[in-house]
Amino acid sequence: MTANWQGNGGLVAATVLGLVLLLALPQIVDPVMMIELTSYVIMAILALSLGLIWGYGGILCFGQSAFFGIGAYAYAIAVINFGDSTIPLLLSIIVPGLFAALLGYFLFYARITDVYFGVITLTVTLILYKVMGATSGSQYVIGAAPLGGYNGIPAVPPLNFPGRPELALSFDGLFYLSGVTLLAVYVGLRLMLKSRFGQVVVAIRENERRAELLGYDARFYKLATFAIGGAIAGLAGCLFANWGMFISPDVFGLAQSAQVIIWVIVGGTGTLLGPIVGCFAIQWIATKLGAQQLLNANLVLGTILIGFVLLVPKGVVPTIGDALRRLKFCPYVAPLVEQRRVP
Amino acid sequence: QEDTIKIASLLDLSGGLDAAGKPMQDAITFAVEEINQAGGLLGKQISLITYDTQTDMRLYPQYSQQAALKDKVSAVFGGITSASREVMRPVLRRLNTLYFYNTQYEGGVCDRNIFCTGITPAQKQSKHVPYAMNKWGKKIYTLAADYNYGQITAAWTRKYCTENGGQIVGEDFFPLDVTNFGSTIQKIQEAKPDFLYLVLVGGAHQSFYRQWAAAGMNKQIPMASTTMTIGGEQMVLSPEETNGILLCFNYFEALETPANKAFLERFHKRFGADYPYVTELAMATYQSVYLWAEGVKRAGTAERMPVIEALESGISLDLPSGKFSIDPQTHHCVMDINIGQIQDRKINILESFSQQQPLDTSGVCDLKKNPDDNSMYVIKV
Amino acid sequence: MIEVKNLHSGYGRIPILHGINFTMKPGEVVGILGHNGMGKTTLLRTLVGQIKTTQGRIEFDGRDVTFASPSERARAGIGYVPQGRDIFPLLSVMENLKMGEIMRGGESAIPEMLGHFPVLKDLLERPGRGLSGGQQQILALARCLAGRPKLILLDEPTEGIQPSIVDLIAEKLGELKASLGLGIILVEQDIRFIRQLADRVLIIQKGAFVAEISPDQLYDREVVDAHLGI
Amino acid sequence: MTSPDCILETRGLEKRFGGVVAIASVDFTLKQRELRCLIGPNGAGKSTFFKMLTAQLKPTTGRILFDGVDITRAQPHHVSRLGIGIKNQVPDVFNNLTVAENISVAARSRHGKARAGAKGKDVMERLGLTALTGRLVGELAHGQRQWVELAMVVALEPKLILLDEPAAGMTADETNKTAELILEVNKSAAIVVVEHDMQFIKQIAQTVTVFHQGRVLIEDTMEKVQGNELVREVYLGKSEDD
Amino acid sequence: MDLLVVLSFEALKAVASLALISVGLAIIFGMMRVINLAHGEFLMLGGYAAIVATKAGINIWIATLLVSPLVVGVIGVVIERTIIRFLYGRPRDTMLATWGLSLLLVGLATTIFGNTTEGISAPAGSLQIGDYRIAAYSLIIIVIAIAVFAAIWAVFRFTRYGLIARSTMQNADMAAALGVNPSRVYAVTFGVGAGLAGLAGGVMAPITGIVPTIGAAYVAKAFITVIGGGPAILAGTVSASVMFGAIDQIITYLSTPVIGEVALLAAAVVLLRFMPQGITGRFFRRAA
Ligand SMILES: Nc1ncnc2c1ncn2[C@@H]1O[C@H](COP(=O)(O)OP(=O)(O)OP(=O)(O)O)[C@@H](O)[C@H]1O
Ligand SMILES: Nc1ncnc2c1ncn2[C@@H]1O[C@H](COP(=O)(O)OP(=O)(O)OP(=O)(O)O)[C@@H](O)[C@H]1O
Ligand SMILES: [Mg+2]
Ligand SMILES: [Mg+2]
Repeated sequence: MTANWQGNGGLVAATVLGLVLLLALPQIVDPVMMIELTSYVIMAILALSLGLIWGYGGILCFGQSAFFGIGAYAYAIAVINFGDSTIPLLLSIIVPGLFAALLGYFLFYARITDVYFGVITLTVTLILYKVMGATSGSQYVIGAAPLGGYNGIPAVPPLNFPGRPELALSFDGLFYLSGVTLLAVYVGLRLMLKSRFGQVVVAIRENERRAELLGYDARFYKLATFAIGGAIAGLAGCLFANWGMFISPDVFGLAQSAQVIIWVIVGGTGTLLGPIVGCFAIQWIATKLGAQQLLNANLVLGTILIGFVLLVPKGVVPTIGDALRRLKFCPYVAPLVEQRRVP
Repeated sequence: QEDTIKIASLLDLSGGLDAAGKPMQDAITFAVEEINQAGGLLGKQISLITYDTQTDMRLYPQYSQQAALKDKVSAVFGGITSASREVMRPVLRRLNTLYFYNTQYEGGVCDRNIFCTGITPAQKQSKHVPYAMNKWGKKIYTLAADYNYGQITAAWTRKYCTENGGQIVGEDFFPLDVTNFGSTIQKIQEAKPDFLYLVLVGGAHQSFYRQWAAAGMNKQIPMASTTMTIGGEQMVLSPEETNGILLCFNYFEALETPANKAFLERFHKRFGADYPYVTELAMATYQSVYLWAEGVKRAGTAERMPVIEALESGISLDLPSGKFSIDPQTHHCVMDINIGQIQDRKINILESFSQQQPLDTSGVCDLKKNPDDNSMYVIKV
Repeated sequence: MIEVKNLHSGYGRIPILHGINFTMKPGEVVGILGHNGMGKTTLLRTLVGQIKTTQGRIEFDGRDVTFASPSERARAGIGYVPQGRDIFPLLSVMENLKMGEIMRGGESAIPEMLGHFPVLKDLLERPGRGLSGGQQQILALARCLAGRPKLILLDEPTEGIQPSIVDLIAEKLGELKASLGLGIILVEQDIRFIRQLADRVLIIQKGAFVAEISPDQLYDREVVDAHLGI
Repeated sequence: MTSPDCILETRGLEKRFGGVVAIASVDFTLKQRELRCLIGPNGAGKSTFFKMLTAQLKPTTGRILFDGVDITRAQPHHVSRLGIGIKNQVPDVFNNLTVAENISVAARSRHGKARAGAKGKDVMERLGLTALTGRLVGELAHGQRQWVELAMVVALEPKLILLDEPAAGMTADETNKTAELILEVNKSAAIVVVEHDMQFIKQIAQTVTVFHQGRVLIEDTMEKVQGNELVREVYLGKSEDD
Repeated sequence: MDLLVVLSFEALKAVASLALISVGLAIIFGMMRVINLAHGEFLMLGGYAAIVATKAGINIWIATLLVSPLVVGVIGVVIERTIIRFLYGRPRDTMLATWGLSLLLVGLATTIFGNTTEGISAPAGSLQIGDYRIAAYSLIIIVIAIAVFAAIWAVFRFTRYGLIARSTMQNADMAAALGVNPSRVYAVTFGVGAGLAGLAGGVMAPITGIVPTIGAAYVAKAFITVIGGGPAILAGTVSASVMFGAIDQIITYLSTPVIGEVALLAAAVVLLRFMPQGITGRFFRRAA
């Protein structure tokens, strides 16, 4: 039964597994791969945020990268001005969270749903892209930070120990920080989804009017989900700015927005593990393809995606989950793989 | 202990910038092959590791790290836009890997770990703008790509225009993906300039030339461009659309020097007689490999610091584009400048200026005095 | 006219029908009665081809249609009025009716249908989704009949319809059966309605027919309890 | 003006869809714990009326008072929290949740975790859904989905329950069961039932309101209504005599 | 005065272009509900078809108006038969598949044509209006857009195929139960949508030039236009094009293309915020 196997056993096991991976990976993987892995981990946090609001909240957001980008820009601009990274880190969560809340208020309370919502979020993202891209003139400066237009902001200072700007985060440190963040977000979201709040969110996705007729203010629940998702995406953006040490309007681009969606679908909507898995898989493939000259990278990736939809329509995680459950051969592994909440 | 010397190229071979990137890749491949055929460097062969950065911002730092940490190359060549350079530069500096940036750009980079072989505004526009004004008149309308390069180039244009008693009657900036220039063409007609000064970049902006010609304006108002031919555009557009455009570069295929003639012969033997055009960026890339190789030879090693010091000792080579030397103070290059004009897909050279200094950058940057400088100066025009 | 032998079907891996057998003569009306969830809708959807037959055989008009597509069956003369009506929501009532006869050549049956069901006359330009539940039900029936099928499958056609129109429908169907030899498979909960129309009644339980009774027995408490009571 | 034992009152309620007048001025009052049957021809406006009461549709003009509160412009969740529960004409459930989850979502809207659990179990037992607890509602037969929706409404414990054709598609004895359920729930809540099944109406009817062309045609006891010529003509038809 | 004429003309051209690049999507997404992220690539293919045909010596008008839609229409049918038909009613999966398709087509085009911008020069010379010169081709675009929309409207409104197509898109199972073969209707309709995208790509090619990646510039705008238009897809697409195209051109003229585009996008947001079902959604009421 659904309620059971989402039980705590699976969650504890997943946490332990995550921690083990986090500690073990740097020992077995070479430094370049570590840097690459770090970027996957960061993007997985972004994927999780969309996994929440789309997979569970049913909110079709085509602009998740907007919050990601706002988080990154907020961090970059603030840290260049402040030096110390503590407040910038908080801002990178709060600013996109607030932005999501405002946008959500503007839209949910006007009862905008479905593709209409999707296209507005996409449009907002494109506006940010255009606007940020048009700030290359020298007059566009916030405090000490020039916005840089299409070129973006280079040389973004890394996170540091609170109050000690000279104790900056190393590459390894960033990996651990990102890993812990990913794990914390994952566990936090699983707990949230088990609560009454989570149940209602899913119910609203299934049938908004019925949920309202049962006394739940769908607008509020959606707004809250959206804001949480926005804040998480912003945090990922901050980590990303740390990882690449730069930030440019590309984060708001169409390609970036679409990628997040692709990760979530490939992994499996309606799960939390799915977005993480999808994100790792696709990014790994894309990097590998970029390093070879034989075939056009787009050609191969496109073929893979199409083949994937036709052969693994539910997404990776639900497919594996179903297979494990059907085989019934390892009752301890199966609960690790979440069941998808959408048929 | 290694039996080859490794270098890496990080260029956009796919995605929006690959029209510029592919000829550069051909050029670096060719340079490496030539050196290897001539016996290599310090008795070793050079091996070239190629990364396709796919016009994707995220791949520049990633591949830079990979080249530095995993491949342990002795130098990285590449990056096309200023944006990509500014992403690669801090990474390579931190990982102690020498970096060659080979695109014409807005000037101002000041970092001992990088050498910039591209032409900068003080070298180019100081000649280009007055030349065009003499030819056509004093009223200029500038159309520029909307990013650092375009903005700063437009600012330099303004400077040289006013210094020569001219007037900017209009200035528009276009993001790289703009393809519709209809309104702009009306605006230009309203402003009635003597000529257009174009800093348009990339494939999308090519449509300007088509729309301009379709409106019949190519017969009315002449054009000068800083970027035309960089991706071989003149081979794609029709002659009517490009005839008469005034250019200014370090290199044109039409250069009459023996070095260039020999180069073109070898190059076409390797890549076929119908190879469209050796672009400015390709030539800068090709020449940068020779500069680096010379540095390695003089240093007797491919290690970073000795090579930098050798290059700073004032290397000067006779290359296809003429005499080409490194300016130790700025790590930019001193080179010949040529004015050319397109006629039926060929470029005729109209005038040459020898050995221009990178005056813009040297105004802000002195690596001899401040070897630890690590900035990208925005030069006050 | 239709002959069903040992029919099995279901949803995915869940089997619902377990060996349905029956035959019908032209002009016959067979009522099907059963509890909620016993497989009545599933049976009709299998007969029209919306659900794949997993085992068994369906013959219609002497032709094997077990694996024919829904559209082939429709063109062979099987009409269907689904539970939930399935009106095309954005097409007007008129267009919905036209769709009913789109695959049939010859003269339009729409005027005749409007004669049978005059309520529709005032609604012709209305989009399908602007009709009330009962209006949609009538439209669904008229649309089906406009195709002049030989056999129609009706899934609870009186659900949500006002009593006077229920009578009207029974009357019209009776006429069509008599005049054209229209065969009807009627899934219905309204016993009065079944009795008015059906020649015989099949009782379905857990995906199989368990008994056949005559319409008159429907008011016999004992018989009904024996088969339907739990 | 509203008397204390009046739970629902509408004044001059009207609803137009473009040119179509679905409800043309309805004044309707309902007493606390009253059981009212609402009948009328197809398209008379019954469902539209229900939808306005639950804020699924906004009235064109007129007012709705529930328990002394004006809910004419309220939001659906607000109306629900005030105590109106509805079963719509077309099954309106959470298709991708299990039966248990559907009912739990309803119960938890009103109660804490523990009470909601108990309440949900109780309702499922009462409505005979226990065997289906783990099934996805989207995969149930039409009638079963009706029961789930009914269960949700009951679990909500509203003060006023609106049932739009609750017996549609149910077998005779299930219809009886529904009637019993209605009578039982009526002990603690007012109920309005829309149905076309006269057998069923007769079983439960106290007062019957007849809608016709968006207006109240007559409001009286079942016998009187059945005897009314106009009602027979527009609604019941001639054969309604057993 | 001349300027005003010239400017309104530019605005009309912008409206017509927007409508043209959106019309294929209006059918594939608006009617069929297939979220086709490869729409831009269909346009791109249309552009290449026109360019290749022209360079092969075919008359430019035949190339843009006939070859482009036919080639892309056929490609569309093939894609529908091999990929899309398995995915109806699964919007997420369609999104993934068409995104993959978009990458695949970009990759394919890059492999075949390389990544340099290709183009053909606009036929038909220029027009003089007072002091101003404009491309006569702009006028032709306007005419083509009007013709295309009129033709589609007539087909869907008055023909048997139109009725069948509309009903199938609304409820394929029911249409099948009435004797329609939905899979053929889907294939044909998808082909028509793709063909129209191809036509637009061909017509726009002389103006914009074509690169394999040009689709990205179109796809978002097309979606915004179609969705902004709302449920009555043709009327909607036209009215949204008028609104967005005019705003874009006017603001661009007054300021810069960036601000023009931002104004277009902002207008879309505001529009959808206050007409949550798009422009034509106003005239339809939600289902009872
Ligand atoms: N899509 C589906 N997936 C899985 N099971 C289903 C699906 N639809 C129906 N079922 C199951 O099939 C069985 C038969 O359903 P069916 O709809 O045929 O019943 P029915 O006799 O028509 O009932 P009703 O009188 O309520 O309409 C039920 O147990 C139902 O739960
Ligand atoms: N969305 C809508 N758009 C236009 N007209 C509508 C809409 N919804 C309902 N109507 C019309 O309003 C009238 C009342 O409809 P309503 O659904 O309330 O009837 P009803 O009494 O519930 O009928 P039934 O017994 O058939 O369910 C009908 O004439 C119907 O056609
Ligand atoms: Mg049924
Ligand atoms: Mg109703």
